Amino acid sequence: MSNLNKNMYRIDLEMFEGPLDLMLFLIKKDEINIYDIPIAKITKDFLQYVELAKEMKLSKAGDFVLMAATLMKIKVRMLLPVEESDNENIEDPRTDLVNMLLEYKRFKEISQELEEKEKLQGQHYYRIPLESGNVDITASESLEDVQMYDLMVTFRYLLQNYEEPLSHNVYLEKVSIADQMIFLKQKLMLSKTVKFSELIPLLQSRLVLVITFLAILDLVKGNQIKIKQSQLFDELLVMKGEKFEF
Amino acid sequence: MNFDELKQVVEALLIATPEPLSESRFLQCIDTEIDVSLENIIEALSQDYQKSGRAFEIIQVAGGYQLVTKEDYQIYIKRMFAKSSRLRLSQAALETLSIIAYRQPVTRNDIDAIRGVNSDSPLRTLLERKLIQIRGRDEGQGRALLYRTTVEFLQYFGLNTIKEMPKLREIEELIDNDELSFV
Amino acid sequence: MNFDELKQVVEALLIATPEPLSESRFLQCIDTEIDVSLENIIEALSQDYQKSGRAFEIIQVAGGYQLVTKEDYQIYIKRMFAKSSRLRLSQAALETLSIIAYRQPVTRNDIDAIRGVNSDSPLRTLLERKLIQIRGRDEGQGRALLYRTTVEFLQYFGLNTIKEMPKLREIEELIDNDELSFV
Repeated sequence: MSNLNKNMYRIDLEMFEGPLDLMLFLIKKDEINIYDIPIAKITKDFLQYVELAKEMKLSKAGDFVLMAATLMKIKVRMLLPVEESDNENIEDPRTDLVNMLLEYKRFKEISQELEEKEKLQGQHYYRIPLESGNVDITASESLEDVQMYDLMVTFRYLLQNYEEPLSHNVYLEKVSIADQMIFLKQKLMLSKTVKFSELIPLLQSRLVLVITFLAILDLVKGNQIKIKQSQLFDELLVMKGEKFEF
Repeated sequence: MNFDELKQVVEALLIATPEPLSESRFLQCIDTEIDVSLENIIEALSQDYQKSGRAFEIIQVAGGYQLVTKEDYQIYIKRMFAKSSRLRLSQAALETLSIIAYRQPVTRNDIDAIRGVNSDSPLRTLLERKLIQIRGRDEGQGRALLYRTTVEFLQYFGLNTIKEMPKLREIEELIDNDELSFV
Repeated sequence: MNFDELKQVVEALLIATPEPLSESRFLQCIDTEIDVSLENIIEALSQDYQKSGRAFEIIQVAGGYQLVTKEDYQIYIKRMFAKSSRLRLSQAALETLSIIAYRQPVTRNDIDAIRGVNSDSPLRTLLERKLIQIRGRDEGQGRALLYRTTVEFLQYFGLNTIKEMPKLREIEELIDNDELSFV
């Protein structure tokens, strides 16, 4: 592509959501009748953007290439002679493309209206109540709404940190400081801060509690975790330290 | 319970609820027969707030009522949330959301086909923000996961029901009067 | 800003934040010099609320002020949370539920092994909420009890059968698409 052309097309390709978006832009720019798209010309224009996309190593480049191929296929089919007798039944090779463009445009319009609504509604702030207000709702519960996505993500996290045992049915009762250090780090991978009080019910015995506490002290010493308390006797908060490693 | 007491109960519920208060949930909470509707009580409360110059108001959203701050104070509240300010949705996320809102339940393939690009990343954003949810599987072959909008979606855009979505224009309308000027 | 305006700003901030509003955070929000203290404004607001019989009040907590419902309405609010259509779970319960959903039927030992901690307490919660059930025993030695999800679980997540759960492969597709494409 010549430098002149490059300047002509120095439009940030990232601003197009995809090939359909770019096509709509080209159609609008040249005031093209969407039912009679000059395929040869638009293919040429489109390809210049695709070249640019490749140069810019855009992640969407593949989708643009695919559309370019479709355009070229249509171009070829438009060149093929149509047999007189079939004339009425033959579909314009551009029909599918036109329908796709119109369908996409409908939703693009809606997304613009949604954006307006988002702006308007964003002026109001919803009342965000305390976790449970001053009402005594079972304290350990009520964190966040749980949806399928949360189940999926949580399970995946757990599996990443877990090695399937080679042989089954071996359960060591022993818990070491090292084990509990891993346990604490796992917790911190899942949420930014962990309340110490929330850990207690998870621990099997007083011995494990003591070992866990030693693990915390060890991690604090190594700067792997930090502990915060807003005031005396307040909740102990555990969070990642500067040298946190997992 | 007299009307004033009912008003106070509704107010307390509005202050305490993170989700819209619907008539049915309200009736479950008071657990007794009353001869006024929630709508009447909300109206009376709204008037109280207006008269006494409160900084908040009640809006009707997602099939219920919710307490929100008036828009006059957004500048101060924004400063309070300065660091964790709400991120607006990207164009890709808005497009994906529009398609889900109209075509739900819908598969990822259908969304990709309409947008002409892969929609994994906007889908993930929308799932994380709980504006959409995964709901069962498609009947067809492939049995793909199905996506739907959530109650949070309605709340986020201030819609009372999904029917309040802007109208999807007919294809003919798109052609007839359009800024695209298809000459 | 005059005193009444300040009162409204404070009220809006109290409505919008679940965290205590401290004097310093308040000053950041208004971003201008004033000659009254937050304490004075809070006092005036509290009196307003008391006079007009509001169902909420302002309390002083660690480091600031918070808007909460009055105790008189606890009973209604409790009912409201009990009837909530949304599922709220602690991290521990969510972890445990995800393991049971994907690995069922599964023993407590297997759950503990994956989570790295004892899961008695979240198991109890999930049983109470009827999201899981105990059905049958493990074939192996020890004949441990087996946990499974319930019909209520399927209903909540909009599944017809447990086979409709998203597969691990589908999760990865959605979450790591960008990273995977490098491989």
